[in-house]
Amino acid sequence: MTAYNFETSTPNTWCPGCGNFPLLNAVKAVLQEPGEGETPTPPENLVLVAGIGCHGKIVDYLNINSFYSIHGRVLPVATGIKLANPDLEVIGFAGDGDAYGEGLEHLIYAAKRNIDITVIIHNNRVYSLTTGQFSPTSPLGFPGRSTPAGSPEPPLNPLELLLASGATFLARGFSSQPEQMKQIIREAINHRGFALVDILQVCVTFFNLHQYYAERVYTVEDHDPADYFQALNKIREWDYGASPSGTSPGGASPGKANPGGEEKERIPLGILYKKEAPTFARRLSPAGGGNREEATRESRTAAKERQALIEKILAGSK
Amino acid sequence: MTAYNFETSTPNTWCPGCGNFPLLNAVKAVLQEPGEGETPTPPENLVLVAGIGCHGKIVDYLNINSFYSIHGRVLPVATGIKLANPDLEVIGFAGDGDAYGEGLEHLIYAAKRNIDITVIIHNNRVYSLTTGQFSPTSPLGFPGRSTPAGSPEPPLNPLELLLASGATFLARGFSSQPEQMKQIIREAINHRGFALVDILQVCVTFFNLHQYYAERVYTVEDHDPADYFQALNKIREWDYGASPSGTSPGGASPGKANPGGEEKERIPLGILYKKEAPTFARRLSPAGGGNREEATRESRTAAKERQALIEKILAGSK
Amino acid sequence: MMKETPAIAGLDNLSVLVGGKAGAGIDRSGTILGKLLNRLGYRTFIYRDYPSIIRGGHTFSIIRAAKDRIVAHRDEVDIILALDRETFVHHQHRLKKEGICLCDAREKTALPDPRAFGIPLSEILREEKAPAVMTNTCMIGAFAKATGIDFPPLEKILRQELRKEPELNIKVAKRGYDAVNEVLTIQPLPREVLPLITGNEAIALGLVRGGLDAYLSYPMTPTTPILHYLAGVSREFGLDVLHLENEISVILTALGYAYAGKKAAVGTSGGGFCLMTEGLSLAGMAELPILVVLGQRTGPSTGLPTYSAQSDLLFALHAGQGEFPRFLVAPGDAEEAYYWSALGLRISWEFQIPALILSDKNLGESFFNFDRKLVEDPEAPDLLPAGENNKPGAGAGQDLPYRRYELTGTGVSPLAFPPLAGGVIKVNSYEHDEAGITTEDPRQTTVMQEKRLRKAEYLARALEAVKTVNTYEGEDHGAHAHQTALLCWGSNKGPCFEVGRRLGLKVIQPVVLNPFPTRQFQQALAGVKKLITVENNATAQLGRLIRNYGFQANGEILKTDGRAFSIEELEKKVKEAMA
Amino acid sequence: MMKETPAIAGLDNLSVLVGGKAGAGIDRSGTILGKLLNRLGYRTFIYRDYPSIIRGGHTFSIIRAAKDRIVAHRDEVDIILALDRETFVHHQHRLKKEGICLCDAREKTALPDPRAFGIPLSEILREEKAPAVMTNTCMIGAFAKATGIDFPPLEKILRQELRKEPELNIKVAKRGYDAVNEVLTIQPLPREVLPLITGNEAIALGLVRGGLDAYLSYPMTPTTPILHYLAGVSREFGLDVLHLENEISVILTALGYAYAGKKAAVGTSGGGFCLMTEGLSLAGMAELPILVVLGQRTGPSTGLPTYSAQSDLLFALHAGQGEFPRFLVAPGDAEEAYYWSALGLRISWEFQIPALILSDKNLGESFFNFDRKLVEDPEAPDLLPAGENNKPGAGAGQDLPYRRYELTGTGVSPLAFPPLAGGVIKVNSYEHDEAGITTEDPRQTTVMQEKRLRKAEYLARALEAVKTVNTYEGEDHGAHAHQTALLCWGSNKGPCFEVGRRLGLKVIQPVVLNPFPTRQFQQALAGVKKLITVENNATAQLGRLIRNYGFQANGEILKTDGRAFSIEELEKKVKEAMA
Ligand SMILES: Cc1ncc(C[n+]2csc(CCOP(=O)(O)OP(=O)(O)O)c2C)c(N)n1
Ligand SMILES: Cc1ncc(C[n+]2csc(CCOP(=O)(O)OP(=O)(O)O)c2C)c(N)n1
Ligand code: SF4
Ligand code: SF4
Ligand SMILES: [Mg+2]
Ligand SMILES: [Mg+2]
Repeated sequence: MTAYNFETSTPNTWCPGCGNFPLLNAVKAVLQEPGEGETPTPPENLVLVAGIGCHGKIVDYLNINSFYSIHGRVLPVATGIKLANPDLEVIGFAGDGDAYGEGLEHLIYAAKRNIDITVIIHNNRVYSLTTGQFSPTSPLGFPGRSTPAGSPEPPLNPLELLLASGATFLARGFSSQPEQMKQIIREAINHRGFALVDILQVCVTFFNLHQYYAERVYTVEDHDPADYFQALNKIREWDYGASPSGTSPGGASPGKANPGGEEKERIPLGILYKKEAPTFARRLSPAGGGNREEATRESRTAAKERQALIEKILAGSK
Repeated sequence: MTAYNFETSTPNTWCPGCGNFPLLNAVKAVLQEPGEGETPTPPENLVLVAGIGCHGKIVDYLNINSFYSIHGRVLPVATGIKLANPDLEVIGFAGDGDAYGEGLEHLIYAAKRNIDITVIIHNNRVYSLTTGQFSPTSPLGFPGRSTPAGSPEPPLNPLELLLASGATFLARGFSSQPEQMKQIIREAINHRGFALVDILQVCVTFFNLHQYYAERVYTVEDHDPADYFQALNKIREWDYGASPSGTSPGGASPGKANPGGEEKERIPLGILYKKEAPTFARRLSPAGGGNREEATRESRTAAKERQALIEKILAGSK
Repeated sequence: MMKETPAIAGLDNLSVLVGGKAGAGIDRSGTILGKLLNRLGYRTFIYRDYPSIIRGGHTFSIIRAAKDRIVAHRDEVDIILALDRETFVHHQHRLKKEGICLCDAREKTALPDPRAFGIPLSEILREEKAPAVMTNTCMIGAFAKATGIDFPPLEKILRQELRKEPELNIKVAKRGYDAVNEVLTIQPLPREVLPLITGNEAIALGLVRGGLDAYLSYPMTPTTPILHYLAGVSREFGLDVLHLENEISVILTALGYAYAGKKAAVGTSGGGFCLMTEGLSLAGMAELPILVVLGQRTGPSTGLPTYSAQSDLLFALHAGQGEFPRFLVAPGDAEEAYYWSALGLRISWEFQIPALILSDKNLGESFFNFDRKLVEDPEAPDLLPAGENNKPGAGAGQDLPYRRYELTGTGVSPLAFPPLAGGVIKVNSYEHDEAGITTEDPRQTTVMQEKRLRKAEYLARALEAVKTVNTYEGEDHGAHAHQTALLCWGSNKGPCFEVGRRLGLKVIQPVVLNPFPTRQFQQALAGVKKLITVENNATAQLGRLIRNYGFQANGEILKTDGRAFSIEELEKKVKEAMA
Repeated sequence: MMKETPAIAGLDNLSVLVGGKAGAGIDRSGTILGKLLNRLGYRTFIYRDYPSIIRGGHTFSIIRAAKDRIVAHRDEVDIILALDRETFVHHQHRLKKEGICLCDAREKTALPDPRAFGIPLSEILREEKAPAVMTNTCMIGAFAKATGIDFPPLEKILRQELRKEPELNIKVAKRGYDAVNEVLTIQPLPREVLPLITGNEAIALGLVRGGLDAYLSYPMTPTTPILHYLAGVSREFGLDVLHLENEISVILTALGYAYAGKKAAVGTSGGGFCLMTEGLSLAGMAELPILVVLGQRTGPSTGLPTYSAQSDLLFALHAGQGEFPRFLVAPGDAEEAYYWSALGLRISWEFQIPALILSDKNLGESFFNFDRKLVEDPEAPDLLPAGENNKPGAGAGQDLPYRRYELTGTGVSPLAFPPLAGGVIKVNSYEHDEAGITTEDPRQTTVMQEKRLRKAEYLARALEAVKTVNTYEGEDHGAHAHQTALLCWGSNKGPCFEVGRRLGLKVIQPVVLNPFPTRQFQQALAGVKKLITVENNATAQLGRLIRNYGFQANGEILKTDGRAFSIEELEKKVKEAMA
């Protein structure tokens, strides 16, 4: 058997040095090489969903089923695909503007429902494709093109928000650490339930935080991701630059925002939270207390039976 | 001086016994009688904003400036009014479907930005005006008209979500405890920053939880609302019925959901979290690091100056 | 108790109004009364009028029964069942001179009208320790006796319709029954009894008939009942029925279903539809099938949430940025709602375009008789030319690498779903090449735009074989009566057809509104000199639409108060317009 | 280095194309080149073509300079400045026989065309240790010398435009300048130099001129530059400029501003506009002023995000459920963009209705000369009939209790803002009474609907006094040339006016599209036998719109590839259409 070819011939138009490249490679590697003792998902059972932004181009570069969606709506599309066919492995790629801004409500609901999908956020903390505005995770004071005097709002901590929303898998990676990205993404895909991976993806053009991250990230150890409070503490350890007087990159005046001498804050990477819980599909099923019969679903096309049932209903409506 | 008349002659069409009545009365009382040592806000400086649902009718019953908005959009409207004129006291009334469902993203952003408004959620945990579907805070398994086999998703804990979003004032009241509602609402209005009050408002027609709440609620004491972790613990003490095996009202079979003999869960009421932080308007101002000159704002109408400035810009664009 | 039998007008046309406070069970009473008359063999129609209020506020239903098929209500009523005083005060003017009004004995003194008859409703309830909501049941019992209907058939209906405390209900009904005298006799008609369903139920069943896999919605009047109905039958039909966080999620999730090969429909009204328009444009670009039920209500904005309108036609036609084909149909009664929902779903899937069912509150929430014999087979018409490689699923098992947007003669590409062994299925909201990869190339853009619009041409051709414009030519009531035609769409079909019959006018009802059935419309206009458009909007939207195709209405009858045209009202206005 | 001077066509019409990879500073170069020619007294226009890609991908600008006013680009160019090889390969066909192409000396061997001249750009950069992006500056220096422009004026522009490392830039430019010989001489024209601004800047300044208090947006091409621009000048003008979480929030927050008495505008494109439609309908019902800049781009859906279209006209006209008046205007150049943005804001506020500025990528992102003398005073026209109690603010200080929706002759109610001592201001998305309290009454509903629609009538009357339809009748090039007219709207004004002039055709450009200026349009049509509509869409949307008013186009020139019409292309198509 020849190996499946995951490449397309589409020319890649990301900027040289963009953190999306290692992210793409990590995804490709995970899909190509199953983890130890795992049987690989057949490539035709994979479906990728993307939003609109630099991140979204990833689906053009992968020879895999894909739904290149609209800005902010990766989550409902991915939810629909997964519910329609539970055999498909659905992976969403979204931007920080996309998932934490434009369509934030869907993200919270996907977590609340524990939809069995994986979402990878290309969190470059800026709107890149629209040429550099502040985003939901830009540090307070970030001087984007829509906020030349500095962004007037502190960032969201998306992991904290999603923890509060009921997400069952939360992890953080860094685009300059490919091995760890692979490991996290692999575990996220294997997780049964809603998995979100926040990748600190460096945008070299509009917000180059490579050095900043490199000096601060560390991988969590001796961490029990099943423990809510441990998870919460790890998640809150870094606030994405919410405090202007803190050590986050204030963009406008990084010197001021990160005064020399003060200790640098630390940014934990790895799987920060993980918990087992019934998925939405399971709760819909009789086993989960619902009335969604998988068997009936299979035989949905039995038009004749339907017709008979319709006639019965009509006969009863007299 | 004759007292301002807060009543309208509009006939009230809430169901007899609806928890919206005491809520309306509490709001009226707070607006009428300022707290000790406070000067009352002149009635013409009050603005109410409502969503669409049973809750929204409250604005028809109050002889106060109001913006009866559309479903799910109380927050952006209230934000716009407050930013346009900081002298106005803006109070939003929203439903659980409205604010935690349809337009959830705005709520999170109002908290993130710390917009200086008060939002009161008539959280009856059901869609009432549309005749009884499950809502974002209905307990898991709730048999609404759209989920006759029981809702397949656990509820959000809105206070937990808002704490994670950066809200600076979070409180919970109960529509059958008018005095406490008054006190909470008064403090919420006085709070400088974003204040959310989640009122457990009994809907006698579609989800009558009066008795259920009456047996479980208590007022927090010895609680330091400025302490994040204390607040979080109080907020997580009750999960709005997320755990099917817990003691929340499962609606479908409350007996099963609340098995006899087991200890009843407790529902804390009162001000659960409170913190001082710069408001969005302050951050926009020079004092907050922004460039929004209040002085210039006052003289906005100086059309001549503007005209001259435009000519200068044009002259510079050659 | 009751004095001697008043003369009631011909039983080929009986109207009963039942009214009371919102939340008092008026709606349910209407259904029970409707079924009662329906089972006697009368053709039945129920018009429902209720405010956006859960309790209190005035609500009423008008149940009309006749020998012939009817699909509209009359202003004038024969009987009023007044569950509160307001009902009589409000509707007194409707009551025929020789009509009767049944009310609670307590109220009788306040209603000094000889047509009002007091029944000891509250007394009976008190004696039976029955809750106030059972006043209805008691009243219905009285009605049955007064109109000479036997008790057993009523009992049967009550058992079916009232699940809570059936015994007490029946007892109370019987006491009402026994408390009055027969004042007229409604003779059973020995003929087939037809189902009595709402337009919303017809849409729901039509969708199921068309092969629906999933219905997704966020509640919004007037389509919420479709959500409730399908949620109730989801198990039997193996449907996914989901109530999601908002309408944006609803349409995007539905497009996810479509991508995975499952037929999804969504239902909403104006405000929710606004939020779906971005998804609609995505469906157009990505060529994903989707069916949208758009139930119109009085706008703009929140408007009158529980009242009707026909003011979203042009919005529905142009909603979403850019240009892409869409199918738009406005059924006029239950049979059309059923047929076109089923066929609409097929069209959406065979052409991979959005299909919109334009409903309104009057269509969705009124009860109609459903006559199976009037319904064609929605699977019968061939839509795509034979031999074209464009049937759903045709992509599977091909030799070539699968290309989601393969260029074909009809513009319709083979449709396949994941998992497709050996094939990759890419859909894209950006302009794209045949494989679904993003492009910004000017030539490619033009070609793809043409491909998508070509589907509209083939759809228009396919619809030539289907009846897309209904016409009615009744008996000619005068030399040139047929030279005048009423133009109508959607739920105005009923009143227009009846008024047309009464006045001997031609009636033209285009059911399909896009692609516009120009040829069939032209044919329908043969011999017409004066065309009067009848619409529930302020700007004659259909009148404006037909101008695009070279036609012109020369009269307008418009109504914007949210209420349906009654026969009398429309007749009067038509006469004025003809004068 | 350079061989002898090639003959370049008449300097009354010079076109320069500068191209390279996205992210290489092409856009900036275009601006500098444009300003350079502009300051010499030439009338200048810059067409910009770039992909939705941050780095890489081919980008180019065409700078056109002429003695007379021009508002369109030509295909044929005199000079190509090729920052990469692809630029020459792509655009070779455009280059005049006697034109020249400047490129890096390294590339020259790969471009075996006698018109290509190598300049040691990379060598200079290496020597000066300048970053790659300064290749542009070096090239511009070479261009200036080659065209006989003095260095000091270039230096001045470079200092203004290049804030980062100005000295190095100037050094590099000078080295480029010194590396070539003069091949032609662009003589300065001794006359007034006009500002050179983009359509987006014109819109932004027009809004400010109209009294804007706040601009709210979520970034979306092609209106993002308005957000950036106004954010940059917010302090000087005392504006609130907010980038919010999504477009729903944008329009609803703006309506909050309007309620509080602050003039707000929002900007977006198709997908974002979809999300605003529900808010638009709210504005219609609640009678809140709002101005929406809708920048069209190639759809449907995400489409070609950085290319143009005119395919949202009918969507903009009908967007939002229900019926309510709206003002819709499509400016065709910078002066119109400025004037109508200012007047549009006034109209929105005086009539308390939504106003839409229908822009497109070509209008918004091209650079135009801005001639103050062509702009009327946007405060001049009287809009509302004198003596009516309906001016903004008229509500304050009245005797009566204030009623937000007071019925008036024009339908326009007195507008007041909180705090209003002694008055209560209630706006409502439900149907409401004069005080703003919810109603479901049928009569009230009809009256209020009429009130709102009455405003459209008065607006139409007010606009009679303003020039809403532009016509151009050039010199007559033949006996019946003026019997043919080109119909156009928005950014097609430029190419149509120029082609009309060349061919002696009449050109008709309705600027206001709703309320449609029927009388002025009728006048414009006087003597026209053949009307050819020129549009950047597939279905001739303006052609369809005019049918509603009884007019008919009998020819269509449509283009859907996202690119602007060039003069040559349009001329060819017009000739075909006339044949
Ligand atoms: C409804 C809508 N609004 C706005 C846009 C324009 N838009 C395209 S990408 C983008 C932001 C991209 O930021 P992000 O999601 O962080 O992605 P990145 O480019 O940083 O990967 C925006 C605003 C759009 N396509 N659709
Ligand atoms: C966009 C939109 N979708 C749906 C509706 C219909 N609708 C009106 S009220 C409501 C839900 C009300 O629930 P909630 O917000 O909890 O308010 P309650 O009636 O319980 O006070 C819905 C879905 C609407 N008006 N607008
Ligand atoms: S702009 Fe930023 S995110 Fe986009 S491709 Fe370039 S480096 Fe990557
Ligand atoms: S339905 Fe419920 S929330 Fe609405 S008025 Fe009645 S009791 Fe109150
Ligand atoms: Mg980003
Ligand atoms: Mg509720």
